[in-house]
Amino acid sequence: MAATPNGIWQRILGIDRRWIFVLVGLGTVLPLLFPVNLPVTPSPRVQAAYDAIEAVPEGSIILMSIDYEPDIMAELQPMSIAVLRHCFRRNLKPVILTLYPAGPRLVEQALAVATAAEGKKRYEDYVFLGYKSGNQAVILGLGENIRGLFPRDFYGVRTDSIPLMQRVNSYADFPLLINLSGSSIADYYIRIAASRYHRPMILGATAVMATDYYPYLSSRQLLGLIGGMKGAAEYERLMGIIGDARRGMDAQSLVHVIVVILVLLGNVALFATGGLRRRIGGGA
Amino acid sequence: MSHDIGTWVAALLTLCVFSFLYRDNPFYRFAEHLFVGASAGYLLAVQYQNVFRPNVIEKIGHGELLPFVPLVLGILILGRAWERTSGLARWSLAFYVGIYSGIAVPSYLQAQIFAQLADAVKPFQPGWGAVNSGLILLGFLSVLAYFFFSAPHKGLHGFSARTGIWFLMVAFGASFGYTVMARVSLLIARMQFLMRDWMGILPGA
Amino acid sequence: MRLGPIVVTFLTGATLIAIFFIPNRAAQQTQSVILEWADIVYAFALLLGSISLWISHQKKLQQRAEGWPYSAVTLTALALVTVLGVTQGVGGETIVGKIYDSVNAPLASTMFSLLAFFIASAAFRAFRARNIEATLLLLTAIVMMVGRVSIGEFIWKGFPPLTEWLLDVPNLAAKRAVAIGVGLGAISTALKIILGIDRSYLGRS
Amino acid sequence: MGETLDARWFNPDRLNLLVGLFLFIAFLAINIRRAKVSRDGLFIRPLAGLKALDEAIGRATEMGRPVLFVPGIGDMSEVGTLAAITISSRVARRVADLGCDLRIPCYDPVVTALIEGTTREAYREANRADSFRPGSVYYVSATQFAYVASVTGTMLRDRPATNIFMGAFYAESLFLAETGNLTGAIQIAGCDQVTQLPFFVCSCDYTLLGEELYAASAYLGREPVQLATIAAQDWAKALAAGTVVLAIILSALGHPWLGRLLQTS
Repeated sequence: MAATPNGIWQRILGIDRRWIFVLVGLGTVLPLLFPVNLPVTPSPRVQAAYDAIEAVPEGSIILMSIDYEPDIMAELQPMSIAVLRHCFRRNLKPVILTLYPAGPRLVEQALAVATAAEGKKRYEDYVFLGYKSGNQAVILGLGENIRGLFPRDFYGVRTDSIPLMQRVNSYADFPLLINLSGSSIADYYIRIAASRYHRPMILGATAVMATDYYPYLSSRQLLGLIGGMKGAAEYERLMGIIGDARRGMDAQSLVHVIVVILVLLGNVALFATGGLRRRIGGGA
Repeated sequence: MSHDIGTWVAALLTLCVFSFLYRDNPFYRFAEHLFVGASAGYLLAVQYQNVFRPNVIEKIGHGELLPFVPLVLGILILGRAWERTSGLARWSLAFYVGIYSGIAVPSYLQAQIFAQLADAVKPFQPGWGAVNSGLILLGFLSVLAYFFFSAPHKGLHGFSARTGIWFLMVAFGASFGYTVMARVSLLIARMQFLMRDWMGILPGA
Repeated sequence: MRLGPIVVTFLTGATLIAIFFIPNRAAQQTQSVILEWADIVYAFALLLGSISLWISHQKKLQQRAEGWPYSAVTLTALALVTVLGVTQGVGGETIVGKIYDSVNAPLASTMFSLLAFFIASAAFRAFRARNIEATLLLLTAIVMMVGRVSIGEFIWKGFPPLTEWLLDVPNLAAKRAVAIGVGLGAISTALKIILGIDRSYLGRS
Repeated sequence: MGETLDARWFNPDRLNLLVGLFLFIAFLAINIRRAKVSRDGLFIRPLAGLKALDEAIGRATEMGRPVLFVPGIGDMSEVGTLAAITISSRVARRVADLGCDLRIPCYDPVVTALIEGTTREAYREANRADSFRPGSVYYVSATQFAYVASVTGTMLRDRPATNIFMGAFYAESLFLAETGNLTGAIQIAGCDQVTQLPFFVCSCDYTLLGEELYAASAYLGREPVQLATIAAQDWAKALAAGTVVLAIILSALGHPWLGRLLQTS
């Protein structure tokens, strides 16, 4: 069946996957070295998240849970920075916590960037409560007694003695909850804070998780949703800033194009070799 | 080039892992074994610092008796280390399984069933929106039909189950496409680390 | 002999279900205490797991089994991180914190970023338009990949809204049905365990 | 919200959930009764992946290579993990009967302890207690990618002929399935995370979708009572579908009360 013109298509079908790896690698490195800065347009969900923060009265204290570890910080850290800067710009006062033991370092890094950019001070403009173990138990506890759950903040100061903290002690005291999450912790917040306590909530998630949370958007359990590095880039765009997310978007586009071309090439090759009828290839 | 030891270690380990793309090799194997040991140790230390010390040692130190209950349950679980005492662990495991099964029932009922149903029964949108609402309803019913196990996929049921598969496939394709984005983002960040923090050939911080 | 643990599972499970419906403060506090206990039991299970990890690698080392030097790497890392973490803490400024930043964190994020390569090779190999289902999967994935990035907009203004539609309509319909099915499956699995219908987690008898 | 509600012993806003729960328990009871009474048992549609499971274990035995069972990276709070434990015990039983080698690397230490117990028990039931190897069920690390690194290492070096992935999987799904695909193993997956299913579908020979994972854990037992739970779920699904259609019709006619009954807090 493999006549001469088929030879080349056969070879494409049987290509060593390491050549694909080389293509993907180049597709990532080259645009970082030689950026062209393709435009970024905000999606309605990211816009909704942005608008939800815009709608909170100035000076309000909001709750922010930053729950991820370094392995996925690529997607969420630029988002944390952008959202924190937005809160600061609007003079909102975030009370921040994390449910991951490795979280505090990332929160501190994000705070360092955001406070430097917007000129804000600890205890006056934000409180960082630190890490607390017990995921679901903590999320339940936040509805009861926050100062009891976190007797001291991350820097060892008694929360009872922080003026900002004296004004809040449970979900009911916050007009907005922001969760930046790389795991099912987001589900617990939706189940408990958004559903049980009816708190307005915004979720920042990895791009993969994001599709899972669309139903919660239409049921208004979530007000807005920022998904992955792209979502972060859109948020940066809305804020009018350039961060790591927007810097990565060219590489993102190129690799996507490479993958699409590979898929098309695979199908053309399959068609040309008559493989569609013979059912070759594939892991199935 | 960076002058920070931590950055160098991180960069070299990054390269060890990337070498896996070529094939399994001693560098990858080294990184793998290092990772298993370091992460298992880290988790153990974190549990000690954040759970065991504050909730058991300190509380018992303050004269509380209640923490003896989980302490005993915990020690029983260690029974699994020896064949003869292995059965003792069953008590703690039974307790643990009971807790999470108990939490699961109402949580799933509320967030995954009632909340979704409450949303599914929203009235159709006006105008063109009604077409979308109708499609969502059709997709919802047909996918439910696919997961209906008590009848064979024949006749009308078979037809709707097949429609259900189509909807599922579109959802899978969407997830796949969306995931490409996430993974590429992570790769971009790794490259940003190598090229900026380690080699210093990219601008920006 | 198995009856005891089954009763324990039933009681803890039923208690936690009941607590869900009881807003009373005492009930909610009981739940917090029980969850704290579960955390402590988990910490012991982690200790048990780490001991068995230690023993298995020690055995390889002693028997000079294939790849024993790698086992030495795991053992060293495990011992070092555990001891330092327990004695000196795991915060950012500690030695374990530094090890985490330059070993665990880069290894995890690089492993994760390898997925960018795998997803490309999997797409090339498995996305073949063999039948309607596979074609739907493939087309949706392509639209998503192109439509979610800047270049998609560049090619055709309609791409971003099309991806939104795919996510909002067929994807939502399928995911909602799956969520309800999974929710029911989860509830029934958990109930089977609480009610003692499924005892396999204790070893069937 | 907290303070005012503290003294109450029942949350009336959750009455609908309680009714739903009792309704489901009633469905369970009725179907268990039906299953016990009926002579041929209840009809439950066969799952292709499960038939393949037996064959795949058989193939590993013929080739003299191990079977790798990966129970996912969920902890006990995820019900997919409970299903994985049940399935692992059935797989262990089959493996014990055929006498091939089994590896179960675990992510969660509690899950490790549970699976170790059920596997040991499965060997005992098969009267092969002596061929159970204590190290065959082992804890790796409760860190996602340390676990993945180790499991892929096992795939590449021990070359299992059959890889079974059952439980709650996240990003590691593609990593595991692609590596397994590279080693040429037969792969069967079952996962309740919709986002990960496409990767298993692309790289595995058979995939149990969503709740099929739970159904599988009941199905493998082949006990009438277990199958009855699947039937009860189907009743609940039919009820859900009926409610949705009825509520939409009712609200179109100006009676939105049925939809409101589903609101919870």
